[in-house]
Amino acid sequence: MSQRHLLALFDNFDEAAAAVKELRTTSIKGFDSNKDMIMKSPIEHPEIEEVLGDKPVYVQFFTLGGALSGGLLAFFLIAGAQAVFFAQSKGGKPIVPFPPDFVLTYEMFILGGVYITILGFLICAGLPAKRSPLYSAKVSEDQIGILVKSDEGAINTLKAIFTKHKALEIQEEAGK
Amino acid sequence: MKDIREDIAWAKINKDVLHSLENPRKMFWVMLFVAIAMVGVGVACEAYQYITGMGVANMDNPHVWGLYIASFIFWIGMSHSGTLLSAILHLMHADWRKPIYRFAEAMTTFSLMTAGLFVFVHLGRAWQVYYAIPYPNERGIWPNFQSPLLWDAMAIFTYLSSSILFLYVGMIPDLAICRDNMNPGWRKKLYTALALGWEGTDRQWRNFRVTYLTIACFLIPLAVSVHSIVASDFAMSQQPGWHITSFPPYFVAGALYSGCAAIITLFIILRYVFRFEEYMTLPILKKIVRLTFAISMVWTYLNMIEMASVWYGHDPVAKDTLLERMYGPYAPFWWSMIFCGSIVPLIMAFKRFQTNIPIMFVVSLLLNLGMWLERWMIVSPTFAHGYYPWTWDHDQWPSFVQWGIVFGSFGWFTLLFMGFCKLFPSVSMYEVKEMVYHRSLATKAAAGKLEAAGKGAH
Amino acid sequence: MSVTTLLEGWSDWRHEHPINDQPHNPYKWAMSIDLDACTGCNACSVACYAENNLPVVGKEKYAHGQVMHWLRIERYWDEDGREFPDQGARFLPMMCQQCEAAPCETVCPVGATNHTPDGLNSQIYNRCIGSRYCSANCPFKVRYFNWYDYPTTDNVWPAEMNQQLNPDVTVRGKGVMEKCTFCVQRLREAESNAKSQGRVVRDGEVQTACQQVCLPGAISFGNLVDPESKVHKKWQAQQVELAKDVQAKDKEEGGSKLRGYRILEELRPYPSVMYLERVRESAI
Amino acid sequence: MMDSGFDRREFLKVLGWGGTTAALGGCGFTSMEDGKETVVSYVEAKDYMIPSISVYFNSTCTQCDMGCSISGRVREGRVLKLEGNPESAINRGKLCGLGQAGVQHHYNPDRVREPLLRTGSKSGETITWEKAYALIAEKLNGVSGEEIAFLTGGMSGHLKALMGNYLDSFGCKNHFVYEAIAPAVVRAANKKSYGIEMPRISIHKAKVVLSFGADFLGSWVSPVHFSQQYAQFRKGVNGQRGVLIQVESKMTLTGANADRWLAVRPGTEGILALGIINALGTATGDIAAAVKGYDKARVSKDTGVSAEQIDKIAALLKARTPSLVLAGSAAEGYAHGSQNAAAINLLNQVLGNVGKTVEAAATVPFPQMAPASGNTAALQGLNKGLAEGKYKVLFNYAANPVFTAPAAMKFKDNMAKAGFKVAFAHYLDETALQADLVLPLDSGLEDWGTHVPEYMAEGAQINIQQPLMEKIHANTRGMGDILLSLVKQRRAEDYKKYADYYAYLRDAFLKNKDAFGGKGIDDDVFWDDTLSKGIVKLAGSIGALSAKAGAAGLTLPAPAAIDAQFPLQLIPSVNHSLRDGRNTNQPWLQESPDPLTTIVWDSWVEIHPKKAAELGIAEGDIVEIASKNGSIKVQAYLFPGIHPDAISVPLGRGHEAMGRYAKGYGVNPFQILDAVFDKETGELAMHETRVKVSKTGQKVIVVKDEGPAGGRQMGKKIAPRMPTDKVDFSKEV
Repeated sequence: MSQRHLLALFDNFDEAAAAVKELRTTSIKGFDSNKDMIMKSPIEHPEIEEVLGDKPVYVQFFTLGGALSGGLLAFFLIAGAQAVFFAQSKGGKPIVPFPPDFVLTYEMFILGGVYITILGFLICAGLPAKRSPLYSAKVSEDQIGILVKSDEGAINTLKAIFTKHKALEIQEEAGK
Repeated sequence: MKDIREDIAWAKINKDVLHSLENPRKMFWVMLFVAIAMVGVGVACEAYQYITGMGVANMDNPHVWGLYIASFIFWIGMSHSGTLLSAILHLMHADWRKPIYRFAEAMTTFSLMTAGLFVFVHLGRAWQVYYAIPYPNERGIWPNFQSPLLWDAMAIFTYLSSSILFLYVGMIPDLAICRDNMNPGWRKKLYTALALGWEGTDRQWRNFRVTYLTIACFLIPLAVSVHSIVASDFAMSQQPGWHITSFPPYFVAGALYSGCAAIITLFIILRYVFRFEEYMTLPILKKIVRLTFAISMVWTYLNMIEMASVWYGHDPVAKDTLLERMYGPYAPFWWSMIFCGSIVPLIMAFKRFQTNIPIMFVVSLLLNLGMWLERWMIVSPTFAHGYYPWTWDHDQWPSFVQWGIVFGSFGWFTLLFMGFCKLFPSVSMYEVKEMVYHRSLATKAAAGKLEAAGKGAH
Repeated sequence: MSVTTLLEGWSDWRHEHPINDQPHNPYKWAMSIDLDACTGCNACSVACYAENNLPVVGKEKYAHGQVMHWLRIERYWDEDGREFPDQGARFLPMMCQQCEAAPCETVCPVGATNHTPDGLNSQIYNRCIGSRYCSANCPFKVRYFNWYDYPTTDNVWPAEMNQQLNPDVTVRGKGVMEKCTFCVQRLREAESNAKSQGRVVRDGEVQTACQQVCLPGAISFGNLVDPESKVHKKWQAQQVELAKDVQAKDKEEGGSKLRGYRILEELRPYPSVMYLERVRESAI
Repeated sequence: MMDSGFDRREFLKVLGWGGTTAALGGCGFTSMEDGKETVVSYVEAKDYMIPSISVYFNSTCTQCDMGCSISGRVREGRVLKLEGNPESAINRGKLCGLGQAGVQHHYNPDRVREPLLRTGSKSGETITWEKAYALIAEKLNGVSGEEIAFLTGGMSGHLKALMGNYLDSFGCKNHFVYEAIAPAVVRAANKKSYGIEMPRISIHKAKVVLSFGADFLGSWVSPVHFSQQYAQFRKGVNGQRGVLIQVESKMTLTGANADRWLAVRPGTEGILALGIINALGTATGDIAAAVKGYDKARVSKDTGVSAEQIDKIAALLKARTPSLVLAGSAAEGYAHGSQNAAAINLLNQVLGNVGKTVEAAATVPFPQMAPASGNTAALQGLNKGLAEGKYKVLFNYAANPVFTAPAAMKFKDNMAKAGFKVAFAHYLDETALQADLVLPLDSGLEDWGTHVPEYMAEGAQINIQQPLMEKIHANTRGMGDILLSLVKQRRAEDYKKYADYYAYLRDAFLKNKDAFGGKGIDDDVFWDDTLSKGIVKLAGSIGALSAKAGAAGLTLPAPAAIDAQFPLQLIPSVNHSLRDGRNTNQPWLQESPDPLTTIVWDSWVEIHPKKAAELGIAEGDIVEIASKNGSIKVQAYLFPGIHPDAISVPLGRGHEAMGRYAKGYGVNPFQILDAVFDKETGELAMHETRVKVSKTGQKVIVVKDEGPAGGRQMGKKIAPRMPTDKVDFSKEV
């Protein structure tokens, strides 16, 4: 049974929140509020996202991995380079001196951390992303949009809920 | 003196900021031409020096470093303010940073790019610079990882790439806005590509928040390490006047100092050019000015610490070098550095001046002059008056080549910055929205209005 | 592989030089200069120009402090404000001190200057990128930078003059740092000759250009680890030890009656050049 | 005695251009002149020519007349560097900076390359040698011996002999041997006091050396030799370190190395000497009588040397014998120079040094080869003759009088009066520019010759000069070859058997093989051996030394009163490497700093800080120095080592010609000297010029090696110093 998308736009954030809450509480056949609902907003709303249920973030694990590998790589690369290739003997200093190598290790630690974090962000946030079927420039301006996907049957129920919560506009995916 | 309006329409925010991306006025092109001309001068001087040899810069044998290194430190230092505003203040949830951190970050990136140039300009054999890059090579020789210069290279590379990424990530939501509001054209294509299909979904925002915070956390120690490493170029050496433990903090303070001063300058310029009075409000200016004042006092203090430690250090040579700065051939510059760096900022202590735009503009320029002089006074006097009396030099005066290239570097920075302002929103729209939103919520709560009035209807 | 090699040779990679280090073997080139014999006649300096292809920079560049003399004669006066310097001047030949722990080495970003197994402070011209950090960190300021491309500069080596250039020594182009090498080209020749004959270089077998011309023979040069060498004997007699930053004799009550000292020893570069103090008659 | 640890094995490579090599000259063997990289085609390379292996040829340094033996390092047919030849008793393997720069004389880009006819066009037209010789013959045609004058620098060896023969062929007696700065007065005084002009002095045997302005470490007589004696003198015999006391008005290099340097009032050196004799109180007879008047009070008043200092010196001289007293240029440079020198020599005699540290020198048994040592009286003679227009033809070789003669003598104008002037020259120097015909000479490293040093160190020796490499310029000739051609013009018969000067030399040597210790050795072997040694050591005959010259006729004038108009005494100082300016165009010498002022590439005037303060002069001020006979403008340098009543300008710079490295650098103090002459010898009294100094208002930065710290050590232990009683030499090696 084919599915369709709906996008409702709200300029009143509290209403939007209320709408989301209702969608999550009322069970509608052919619509899973965990999978089928995406909220789009011009700014981040921690308080509204709560009602979407807790969705974990994994970026920090990338950060950890990146930083550690960066640091280790640095130390062994540098110490290795100093020891394995033409040894550059410096009077008064050992061939593999710790203080300088630690400085560089520290820098690479950060470098790795930052790079891999960005990578993690792109992966976790699914960027670069395909544009979703329904979108309104309003959500990048001052309105919250709620994008839902459901079976034909549930469409009207959803519409009802949106209109009840003073949706300014409801976009509908052209039927197939 | 009004602060940013809470009930300002978000659409207006978009409109105003996007307006700054529209086709520039004639003045812009004039400025741009001037900047390009300045770069031209620099390039010409560099070409001359590259072909003829470093001698034309009129450095001599004990006195092997000159304005290039000084300006290098200056630009590196300038870059620190961006991080200060975007990272440190972000962690502190100082929301007033939101309208101004974007161009501060841009400044960070571009001053780093300018500083990088001086590495090449300074080298006697710039065409061999890749010898200093650590990569497995057919020569079987690696750079000398013990050299503070190499730490520099590493630190600056890390800092530059990280702050570019930081700037970009922070800009993605705004790029999406640009994408949504641009009429078709190459710009729209550009923004579409850069926005990575951002739609402000909850998932995106959630990861975005964490990422942004993480990088901010990384950037702070990074920024500190960068300038303390630049300081160790000197502190790690053996020369009198350089071999001072207080150098790293001294350098960092100086860096933040000149950075903030530069922010004030650019703040005022942008405010005027793009008519951003709505967003770059006087209360914000006041806050930066106060911050700058505080830092200027820290710098002054560290300056005194340096003298004190040298004075009680019982190293006659170091003492000698210090006195030489105050009374030797460099005296005029040293004293004007003290004047610009420690006396001028006192003006900022007075409320009535803190928001007086013309005065603050002049002051900020003077501060930066002072900071540039500071770097010069760190580099040159030591050469003129080192350990070995026989080689003290009497007439090392930078030639037009050195001055020309320094001059050019300012043009280069302006060029990059102007380009940025016309291509990317120099005020972070989504964060200004957040700012007003949270403020409005706060006031509502304060007013005890329980009914969910939402935000001002329009 | 790098990691294994790293761990295997760990102790080698970690020892510091010259302290807690096995001494140079079989060579440690060092010098001893008797300032009481030195007359300041400058012959050594000219010989250095002849041997090492040093460019004559001319008046204008000299005025800018861009002279290239690897070996300079310094002239000091007494500083007690007498009307006449009636005990004469003090001359000091100053060249690269070939420090055992050279401040210049550690700071070079590309490792163009290193410590060699025979105890020299080597400068690799091809490797140098001209950051000039080494000169900045040299306490003696005996490093000289090629501010111009002297080989192609007018009247440095015009036609015919260029035929004098020593083929054993590189002619340096612009943008590289250079300095006294202890006439390394002569050392290497002697070392390899000796090696091919299965022996070590005999004392006096190799001379530096400055030593060779020094009229009063104030400069002696040789292998410090060879107990038979003149230099070794002189250092020993003067109780100057290579790897000390303060010599035991200097702690003696009223000072030792020995003349040997090293310049700026307290900075711990461990110079390889020992000077013998100038002496003046106390009876007159 | 010196450490000449030079690798012997190197000397197996030392060669002479053997008989075979003589052929090299013509056969187009060298492609040097057309600038090809390959100097020698290795297809037909000589066996000693191995690529990248240096060979050494022994020869003689011609940078000055001291006659140091050199050994030139030659690779791929190019001479690269000059070392000292250890076999020579004079320099024992050492070589001074001046000698080192010999290669820059050889390779100098400004050498004359073609014979130039300079009549008419100033630049001169290039002519062939045949034409040049023909021209000379033509000009000499019908000219009597009296009308020919030959001006040369110091000469010796076969060249001098050949020269003599040439002049004899005209019956010409006018050979003027001119040296601008030569110890001529001292020679004369020595002749009187010791019976010989140039005795052997042994600094290393003396415990005390009292030198009256003899710069024996810098430029006096044979500095390379004396420097080595000095080194031994400092080490001393059984740890008794020698003491050097230098008495002079301007600190010389030697003065800078003295244990005690005494700034004496200019010209009163003799008085001090007599004062010391008086203070010694050991003199007897007429000497005692002669010095009676010179009590400490008067002497210290006249000389400015304190009475107690005089006592100290006397005491030291008494306590430590033998000692050595030297009279140098500073003492001889006055109208009463001879008396000064005599008085000083007298001191030697009183101290009984004659025979101990002053000994008779060996002389070569061939009088015709003995050195003709130059002086300034000769120039005076020539100048008179020229002024009277006596000479139709003037030859000039190895002398540059237009540069070195005081303007007061008007030499340039007088020279113009000579009908035809021929200059044998390496460069177009001031004198060559005045000549009608300039004949280009081989460099000292391309030419053949023999030299007999004026100062004989040990035994007698003749130094061989041989080419170290092929000629650089095809059209230069050796002086010997030129003279030979000229002689042939007169006496074709006697000389036709000599193809060239080389042949002449070889023949001359082989003739006297026995005398040269080649008895019974095959000619070629002997010759090659001689050349490869570069030195011929002879038994020589030791002249007799007399030590009984009394104080008869020894009268010293009281110090001259200060002249109100020209209050200062001008001391033209002799720089150890530039000397009289014949080597100024060698860049190494221009750039090697003056040891005392560290100034390069320019002249300066040394003024005592006290005097400078009086005159309001600071370092770098351009001052005008005016004498009765002209003035020069030069930068001022405040110099503590000079008597406040004297100023000093170094000689050697201020060329108006002589090529890119000499022309236009500095000023030439010769020009403003007063033409005052020593009463007895007629030598130019170099120190007798009185001048006044005035500021011009211009200022420059003095180009010198010394930084603004000006030779202060700022409390660091850089060049410390110990008094002898604090040193224990016994522990030293």
